[in-house]
Amino acid sequence: MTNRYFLTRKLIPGLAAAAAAVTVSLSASAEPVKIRIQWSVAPAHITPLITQAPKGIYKNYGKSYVVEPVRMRGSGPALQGIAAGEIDLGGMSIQALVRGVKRAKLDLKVIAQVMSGGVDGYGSSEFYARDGEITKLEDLKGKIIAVNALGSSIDAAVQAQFGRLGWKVGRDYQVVEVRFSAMLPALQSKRVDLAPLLTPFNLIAKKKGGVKYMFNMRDALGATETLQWIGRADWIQKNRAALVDFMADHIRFRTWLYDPKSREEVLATLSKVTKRPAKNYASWVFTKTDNYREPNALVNVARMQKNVDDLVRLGVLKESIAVKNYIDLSIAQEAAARVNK
Amino acid sequence: MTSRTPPAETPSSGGISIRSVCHEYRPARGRPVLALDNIDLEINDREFVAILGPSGCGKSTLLYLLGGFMPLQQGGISVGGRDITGPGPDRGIVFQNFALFPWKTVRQNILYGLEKQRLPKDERERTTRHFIDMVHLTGFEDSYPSQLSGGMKQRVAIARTLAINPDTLLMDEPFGALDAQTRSLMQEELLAIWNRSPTTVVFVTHDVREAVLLADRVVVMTARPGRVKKIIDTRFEGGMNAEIAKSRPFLDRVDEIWDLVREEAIVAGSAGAG
Amino acid sequence: MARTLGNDTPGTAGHSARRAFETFGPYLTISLLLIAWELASRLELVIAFLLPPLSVVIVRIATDFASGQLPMDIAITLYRTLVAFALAAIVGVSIGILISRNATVRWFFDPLISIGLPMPKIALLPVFMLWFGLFDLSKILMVAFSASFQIIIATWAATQSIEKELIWSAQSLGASRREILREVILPAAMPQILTGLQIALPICLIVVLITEMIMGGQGLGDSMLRSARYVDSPGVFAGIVEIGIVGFCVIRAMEVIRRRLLVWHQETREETTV
Amino acid sequence: MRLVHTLWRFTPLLLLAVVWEAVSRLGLVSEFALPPFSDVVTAFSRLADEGLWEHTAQSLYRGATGFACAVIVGVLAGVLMAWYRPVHILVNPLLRCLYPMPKSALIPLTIMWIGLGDNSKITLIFIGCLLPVVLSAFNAARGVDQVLIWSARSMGAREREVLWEVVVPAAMPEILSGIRISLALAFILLVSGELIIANNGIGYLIDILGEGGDYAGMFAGVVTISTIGFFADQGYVALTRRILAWRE
Repeated sequence: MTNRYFLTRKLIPGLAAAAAAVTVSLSASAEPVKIRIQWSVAPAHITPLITQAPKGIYKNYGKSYVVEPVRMRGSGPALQGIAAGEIDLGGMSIQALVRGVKRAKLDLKVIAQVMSGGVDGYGSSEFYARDGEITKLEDLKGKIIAVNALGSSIDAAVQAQFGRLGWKVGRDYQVVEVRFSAMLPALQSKRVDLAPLLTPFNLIAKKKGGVKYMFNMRDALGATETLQWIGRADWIQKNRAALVDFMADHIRFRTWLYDPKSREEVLATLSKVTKRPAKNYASWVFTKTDNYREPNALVNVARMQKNVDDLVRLGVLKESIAVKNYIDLSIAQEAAARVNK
Repeated sequence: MTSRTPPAETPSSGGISIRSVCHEYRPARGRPVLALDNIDLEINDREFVAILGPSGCGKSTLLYLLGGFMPLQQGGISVGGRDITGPGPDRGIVFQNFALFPWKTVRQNILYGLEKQRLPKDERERTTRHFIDMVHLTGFEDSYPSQLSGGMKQRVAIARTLAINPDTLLMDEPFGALDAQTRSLMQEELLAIWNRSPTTVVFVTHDVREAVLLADRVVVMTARPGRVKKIIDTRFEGGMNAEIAKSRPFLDRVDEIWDLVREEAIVAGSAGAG
Repeated sequence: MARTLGNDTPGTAGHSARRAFETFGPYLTISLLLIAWELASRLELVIAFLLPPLSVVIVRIATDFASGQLPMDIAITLYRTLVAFALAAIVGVSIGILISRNATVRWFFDPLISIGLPMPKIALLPVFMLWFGLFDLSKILMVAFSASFQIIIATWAATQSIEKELIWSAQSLGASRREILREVILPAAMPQILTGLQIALPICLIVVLITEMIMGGQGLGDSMLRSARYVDSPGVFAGIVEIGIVGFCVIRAMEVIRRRLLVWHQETREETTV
Repeated sequence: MRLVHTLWRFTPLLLLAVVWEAVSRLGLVSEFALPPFSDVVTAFSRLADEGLWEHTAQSLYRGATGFACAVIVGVLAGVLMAWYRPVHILVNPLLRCLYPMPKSALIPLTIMWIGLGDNSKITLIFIGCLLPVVLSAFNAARGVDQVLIWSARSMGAREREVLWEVVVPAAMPEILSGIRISLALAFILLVSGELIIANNGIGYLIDILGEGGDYAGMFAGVVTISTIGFFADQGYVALTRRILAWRE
């Protein structure tokens, strides 16, 4: 009877207990507002660093709000998460904002800047080709171009740059999706002919040689508002007070990130979050080589509107919006006033 | 339910009445095959009847119908005066391929039917022990069927069926897979058991000598579709014993039935070849 | 087989209702689901972005079909699936049989298979991409690699469970090693091998779709990826429906093939599932 | 002697590691795509101090829960489908549509109904593991020798008793091999489920390491989960052998 005994006395109760565990739902929210923020890649997104910040920076953390970083790849799931009320803020691009408003018919508001590309004096995503075979842009005719995601800012930059030569995607060149970390090997093994190399991959590539710098995001699109925190207008309105507290703390956090005195601690925190050695970041992260992060997390409305117009002109976006209707700077402004007073 | 304490006398269960039974197999594709054609058969209470016939004549089908495993398509079957509606422990069956539960030990196999009778635990244990002893499997109680020889498995199957003390015993070539020696021992054993507590037995076989040896009457069936060709009385004066089995009348009876079966086997063979 | 246990007597009052249920039952569940879907979005129980109305999705599918985009995507996805499946089947069955017949091969593959089976093989996609490019070849090889483990295990288990007597009897009839393989081992192992293949085929389809979703390059997965990227939720849900339909057809086809190959097996009398 | 035997058994894995190391060191493939095995070992020892086990435990919890539910529901569903035709008629079309669906394609639906927490990942693992169990339980229950069922019934077993005392044990060998497939799938699914949405777990770790270009770390994660899967599989096979002791 061993088998029967095993089934009835051990296996079934064990499984039943496990099954019961699934049904136990997450406990209801506590007093402070829980702000669930979506992110995808660190340190472009600084969201996962928030919960690792030293004590004293997020002063109101646990009092009026708590933050839960949620990692979701891609703006599609992020928008779904926002629509379903499963996340509160998405770290998303302008394209995602426009599509979220126009296609998903969500009432969205941008409340803070996360990262801007191609800003004067700061770093910008760079595109590389294999050295020797391709010397100028025209050599890329009929070639394969790698982007991180179709419809992304990188994709838009490629379309903008080749658009100047009168080229069309599909007809004059092909675009394929390759994840950022695989860009360099894909380029080296001749699987693609042009690829964007984010820091630190561009630094590695320069050191090893074999690749040739072609252009950067700034050449293609000028300065762009690359990532911002976007949430549902009603949710933002309802939790405005908590958000102001959070933003005030977050502005302090940004100062800490860029403060030379806390450099070691910042690198250690980043290393802990990304599980990568700090030396990988030391030379560039949160410096002028890196993308630009507005100290007060304020969005540049004019720059964003120009981005949208450019993307519509390029055909990357089908619809346009007047971005000022979808931006709420008051939270960041109020927070900045409180911190800087 | 009657008492299950062996070896108790079984009260009369009444005989079996098979009236105009037809049975057709309907495969998913292809033409339906008539297996049994208008079978009429009366079997008396505590009578031992053997059914003989060429392979494919529907002997097993008839037995399965008696067991209530397959729905009756046409005609009627009653056991002890009641129409059968499905399988039940009043009719014990021994299958050709033993049908032991391979995941149960010898003891557990025999116990299973007794558990289904909702007997008290100590009675179940006692009965099981008794039947294990009876079929000479003492020492193999905790073996799994896969560890037993064909003859041993067959004995377990018989013990399992006898243990639930059915009013009627249905046996589908139960000794078919045994070697001659074991077979002859089992035949003797079965006769002994039956003599001690006679029950109605329907015994399907293709061994003429076995049929004549064991049965009160032998039913010879035709080749497909199966009909009753002839019913032959095979009772001998003074009951069956080793002496009679060597006697002239016995051998003549066997020869007589052999001729009947052979005729049908030839029909079946030519139909098969055609 | 279990059905025979029910009172499946033809001609009774419940019979026609049963027939109707047999015919229309399979569509009942799906239809109810689809109606619930349409209602949920029409009654705005969920916002259209999260669940666009079924009718919108159907219109979308029809448009894609008319434009030739959908047939093209299906053809590409199926082409990759079937080529990869054929590759996995050939490699998997061969290795599975070699393992069961040769101790050295078994020694070599046993731990590799054990560790490869639960490995998240999709993590190796970058390696496949760099070795075999971004297009069909890398996808097909990735898929074949992912699916072959299941087939090896199924084949190995199948050949192991063949009764020795079957092989011995073929040997005694003078069959050569190769003949035994082709005429005894393969047919006897076929039901279980086919079960392995039945499991592997949907895995192939799934992995094809996943590689398309990750690497793009046309096909149903790629079109779902594009829809997701451009926040086109009718497109995403059209993709889910299309995959469901294509998958259903692929599985059905596999069942038909299974039945054709296993006409001799008892299970062919019954319908198979998934 | 036993040790030698075990070592000999695992020698092919050692060979694999050597080939891996060689392929990478000789530059047959970019070290980004396939870092040398020795680097992976180094990365493993580093990650072991940096929360590898916490992430793994989190994933295993999800995997185990989803898998356990799949086994219970799958065996039940498969056997009932084989036994009661209406169940088969109603459930089968659903399974046929779900089976070949990449479970990640269902994420838009799970976000809506189940949210983003552990339960969404458990659900995807559950669905993914469910189908092989159902398939094997169904096929096995259907293939149970009719004579066994008859003999139980002739001994007075009721329909439900026949189901649990005859059909299920008789189908057990095939059901157990279906469960083995699901066990392996659970390890694959717990990783792939976490690649898209997760805050922790081995799949999350593999993904952020890969995204950061730490391929050695990523492979360390893959090797870790594969190794755990390997031992789970070996353990399962040993357990199966015990449960099916009656076969030999």
